[in-house]
Amino acid sequence: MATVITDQGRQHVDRLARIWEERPGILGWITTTDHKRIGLMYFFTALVMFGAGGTEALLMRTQLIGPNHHLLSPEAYDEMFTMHGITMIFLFVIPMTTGAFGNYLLPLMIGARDMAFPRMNALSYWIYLGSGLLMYIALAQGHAPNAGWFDYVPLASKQFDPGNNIDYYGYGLIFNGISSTAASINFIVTIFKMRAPGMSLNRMPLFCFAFLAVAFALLFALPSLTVAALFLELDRQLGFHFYDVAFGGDPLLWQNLFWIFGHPEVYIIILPAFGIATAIIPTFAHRRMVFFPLVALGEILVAFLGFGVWVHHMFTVGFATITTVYFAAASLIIVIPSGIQLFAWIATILTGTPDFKTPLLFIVGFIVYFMLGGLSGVTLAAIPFDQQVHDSYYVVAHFHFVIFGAAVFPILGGMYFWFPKVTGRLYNERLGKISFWVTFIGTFITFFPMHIVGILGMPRRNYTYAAHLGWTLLNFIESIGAYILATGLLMIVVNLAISLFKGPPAGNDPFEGDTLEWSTTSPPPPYNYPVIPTVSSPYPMWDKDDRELDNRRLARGEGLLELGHETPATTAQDAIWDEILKMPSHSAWPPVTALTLFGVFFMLVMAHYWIAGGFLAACGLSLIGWHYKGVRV
Amino acid sequence: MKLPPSNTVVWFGVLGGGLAWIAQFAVNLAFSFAQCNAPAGRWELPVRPLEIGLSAAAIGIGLLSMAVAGWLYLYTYQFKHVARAERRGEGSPPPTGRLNFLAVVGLTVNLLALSIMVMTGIGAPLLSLCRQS
Amino acid sequence: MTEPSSRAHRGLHPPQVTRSSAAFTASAAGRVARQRLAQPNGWWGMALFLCAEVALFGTMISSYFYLDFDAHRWPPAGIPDPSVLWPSIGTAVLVAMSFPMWLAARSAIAGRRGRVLGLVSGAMIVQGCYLGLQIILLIQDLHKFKPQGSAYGSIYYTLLVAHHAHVLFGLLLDLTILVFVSFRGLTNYWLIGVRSLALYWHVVNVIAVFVLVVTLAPSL
Amino acid sequence: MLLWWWMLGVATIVFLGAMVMLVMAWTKRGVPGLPFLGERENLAEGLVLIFGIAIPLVVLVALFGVSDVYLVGQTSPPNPKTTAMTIDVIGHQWWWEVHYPSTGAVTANEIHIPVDTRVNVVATTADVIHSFWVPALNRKIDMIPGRRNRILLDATKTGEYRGQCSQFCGVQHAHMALEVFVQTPAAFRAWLANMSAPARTPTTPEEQAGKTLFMNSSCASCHTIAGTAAAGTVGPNLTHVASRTTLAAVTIPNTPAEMEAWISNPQAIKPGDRMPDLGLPHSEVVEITDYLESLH
Repeated sequence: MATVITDQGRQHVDRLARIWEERPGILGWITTTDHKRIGLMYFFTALVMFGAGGTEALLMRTQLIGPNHHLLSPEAYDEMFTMHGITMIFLFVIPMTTGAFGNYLLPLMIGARDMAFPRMNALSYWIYLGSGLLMYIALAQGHAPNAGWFDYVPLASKQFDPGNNIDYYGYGLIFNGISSTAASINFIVTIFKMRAPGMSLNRMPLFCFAFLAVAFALLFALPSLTVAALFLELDRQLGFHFYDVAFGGDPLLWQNLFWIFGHPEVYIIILPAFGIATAIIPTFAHRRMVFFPLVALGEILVAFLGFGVWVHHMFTVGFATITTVYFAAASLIIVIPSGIQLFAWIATILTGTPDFKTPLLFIVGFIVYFMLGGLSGVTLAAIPFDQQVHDSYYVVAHFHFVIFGAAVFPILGGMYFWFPKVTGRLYNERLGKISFWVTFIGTFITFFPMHIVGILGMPRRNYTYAAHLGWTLLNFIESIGAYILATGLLMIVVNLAISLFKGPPAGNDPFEGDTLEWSTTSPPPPYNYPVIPTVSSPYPMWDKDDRELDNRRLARGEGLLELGHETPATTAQDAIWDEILKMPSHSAWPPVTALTLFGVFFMLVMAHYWIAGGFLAACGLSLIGWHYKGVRV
Repeated sequence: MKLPPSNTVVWFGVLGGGLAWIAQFAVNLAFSFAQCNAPAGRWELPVRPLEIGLSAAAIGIGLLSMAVAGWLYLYTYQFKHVARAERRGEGSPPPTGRLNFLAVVGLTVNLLALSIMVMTGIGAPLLSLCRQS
Repeated sequence: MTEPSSRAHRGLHPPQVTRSSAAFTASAAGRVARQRLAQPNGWWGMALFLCAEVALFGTMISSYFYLDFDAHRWPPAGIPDPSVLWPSIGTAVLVAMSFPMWLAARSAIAGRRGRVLGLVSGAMIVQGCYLGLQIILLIQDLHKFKPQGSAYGSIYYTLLVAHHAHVLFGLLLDLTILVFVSFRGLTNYWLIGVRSLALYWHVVNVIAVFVLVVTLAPSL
Repeated sequence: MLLWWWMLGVATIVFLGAMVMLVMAWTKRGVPGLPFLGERENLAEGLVLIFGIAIPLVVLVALFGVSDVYLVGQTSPPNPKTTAMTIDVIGHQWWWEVHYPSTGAVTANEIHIPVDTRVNVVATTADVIHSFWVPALNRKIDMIPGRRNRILLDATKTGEYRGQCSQFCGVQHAHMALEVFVQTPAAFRAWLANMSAPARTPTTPEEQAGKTLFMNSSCASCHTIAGTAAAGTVGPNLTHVASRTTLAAVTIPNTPAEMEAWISNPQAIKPGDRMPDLGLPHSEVVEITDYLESLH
């Protein structure tokens, strides 16, 4: 829909452009509070982390390509699979989904001009960067965490792991948790309070429901991890005894605390993927999602039930049967909200007018792998079966189908889908399709044989295996698959990189998308929308009359808010326009605060408690400075 | 049935079942740990009755919440086209549209929460207490 | 029954919408606050942050009982049952401070800067005394048994210190609010600050009660 | 395992169903509405309700009833009353200590059990968390500090079954396997009798030299040989080491050559293992090997 802008409108647009102008140069990026710039910084950082985690994975697969290989020493291998897990979960998937996609798209989709707390948004990025650095400093020193991302005690206790590898893990995760908590608070308030007037809960895009669910899950799951890590560090550094049987502690306390966080975590990883899928499917099926309320509900409910299933990671520790049964029921029922969405997606594609462009292909791949992974997941909720294959490669296969097949595929699809919006250029469709098929096949070849190896009895986390066990061929196939997979991913990067410079211009709305972000220019201006958009359904871009109305309002200079960085705040449920907020812009305090916090945690790892205290004081001062200006921008 | 119900009631209809499940889950869990992890004899809780009573109470709350959601649905169903439009996600204007949306959500949440509560409520007492799995 | 038309209620710019961040005087900020239909963003942010804190303490408290359930004797042999009197009195006083905080929020909305300053500083003094008392008690406990001595000691001290840290943080918030409200005035920004502060203390006080009951559980 | 085939069956049906729908969508791309049925909103919603809620609910409740209530109720963990014998298995970094209570028999990294006998395995750990898993015989059970978990071994066919630690337990987690030998009752009784006896006294001069070396070197401080001064408890019990088929937790076969290699440089075979390089001259290694290989 080409927006015809009258001369008057043009004047208003120029005025807004002046008001919202970003600082030039690198300084502009460091001090920015623009959710789009922060989103991009998240994106590239997470992409680098993805590369690192992928490299670690390839090293491990190369080690396992045949029996008794010694490319990596046992110690190095342990650090590899630990860092692979930590990187992919905490430093890639969560920042990529909530950080990059969420930050960039959420305000656009709800028609806001920025997040609710722009400076805190910047802060959470810088803290995330800091935590990533902390972890990789450890790897560079050869002190990377080496007890698995699950980090079970007593293996992770001072007695069996005397180095400071695990301290990097403990403090790194607490540090990272601060970032995620801040981000999730920001998301929830943004979704509750910053929606464009008229976007009542039942008119909110499903993408936003997914991110709302993620934010809440993070908010309530992370404290458990924080406490677990805190106890661990107290045990390790100050000689407390939370996990030490000899002094009345219990190693299972760690397992409980960790999985209370750890299982919701799995859904935190997968839910944004649901959101991206529900954004892509209607666009390419050219029809509304089937059964909107149930899909929205499914997204929330998955996050909610996710808190009642953690012991299915612990079915083999010998709990009382009665304890395990409380979890088995939830572990089974949680399949249903996922099933609802699954069939809603399929039904939408089936009853719509599907146009299988690259993004939709990735979503189809996601559906296939999500079914495979989901179904093997159901089998794991059956206690007797779980006790057989637990901690075997069967589980590895299961959660890689779910996490890679089901969580990363939509991310890749989303990269293609929103590429035109972010860069203003179109990607190469043919290369896109090829890259999909390579990735799809690579994923299958890599992870499917793992089911069989697992049932044959190959445990996880072995740095090598003996030749006579009959695991050789399957492992060989898996490794080959891993290389194919890597090739596919590289093709995607290449495609996007080339298109960035050579791609034909995209225009505002190349795919006839359904949500608001397609109504503004590509790339969007710093103020996102010249006029605060009119919303009267979850598919505002398909309400042509509303968009026409917006153009007229622009010409009339109505609903512009051009007295500074202004954006409307609305009521939480029915989105009635309540007040006009003035947003802060480009502050240098978030990076400073993050830096001081980095100092705090790095010094804690090094066990220099007084210096850490000094940095904490500095952090407090920087927060004073932060508030010194208030929002008088 | 003319006026829209109060916010608290609405959200009880949406969340009631879920919260009841959390309560049943958490407290039962605590009992099973107290009874089975502790060295014998320290805690002599009448676990079985507590268990069954709790489940019953939780299921009761779930049913109540279900009923509220159902009532809410009927209330909004007066505007038939709203109900129809909402199912298709056409986003009819609030509050009616939103209420209907929440009603559908509440009905499903409570259905699932109830099924979990019933499954554990029946399943758990069938198993012998504190036997290592 | 009138059927709302599907285009009704777009929530377009109603006349009374205010530029709230332009309210730089107490009276103006108060007027904005009274006009609001919903809670302001700052209040929501604080509320959600406190959700995380409640989850944090919830986890610690459940860990306390988890360890308790594992133990033969709780507290283990050689450690006296916690004393009830002084902690209870202290907590009672602390919880009482919710009232001035509530009043402070009210008078902020009423746009009365002086009363806000008075109430907050009054509460702050009492809360400071509470913290002092708690630290004295903590030191006395440390003479009786050490956190390194047993899992009980570990969780007991961690729980208490975690809460004291929240009280300390609250005192710093009090101070910040006092300074900024007295020098910057009760602008919209700091009015929301006062309301968030009140909310913070309400929750910290509730947690205080739970922590008290848990730590005293062996003596009850 | 019947359960597994049922789940696999149902899963396949669900999966294929969904795939069929996707394929249909693919074949009809560019055409609006359902294939054959056209645009029928209610059908689409029915699809979601039936496949998304109704069917799963039934299947899952059934699965819960069968697997988590019925089966779990059936499979009660063993205890001395329901089993013929008890074996204590203790996990170490990175080997298995095996005790036959009420007989003096202690061995490592291999379990001998009589066929068609219910054996109660008590799984505990000396250091970190391990997990006892013999895939062909039974499910796994974790070995956790402060807990005594039990699991049943009841083999119906004689033979050799490989087991492995399945909970990551440190550097050499990969080389922490064990062998379960299921024997005829007679063979088992013979084996147990031999195991319960103290170590055989050396006869040839080399063996005697080896013994003295063993007792005077640091070997004896970590290993036990019943009937001698060696009473270390860090490493495996070597009273009848020659009767075992493998060394270093099923890492290498138990032959004189491998034994020499292992003693002279364990870190090369199992890097990070607790067994140190003693730096003994080759001659001494040979003599110690002669002695150990004589301990049948």
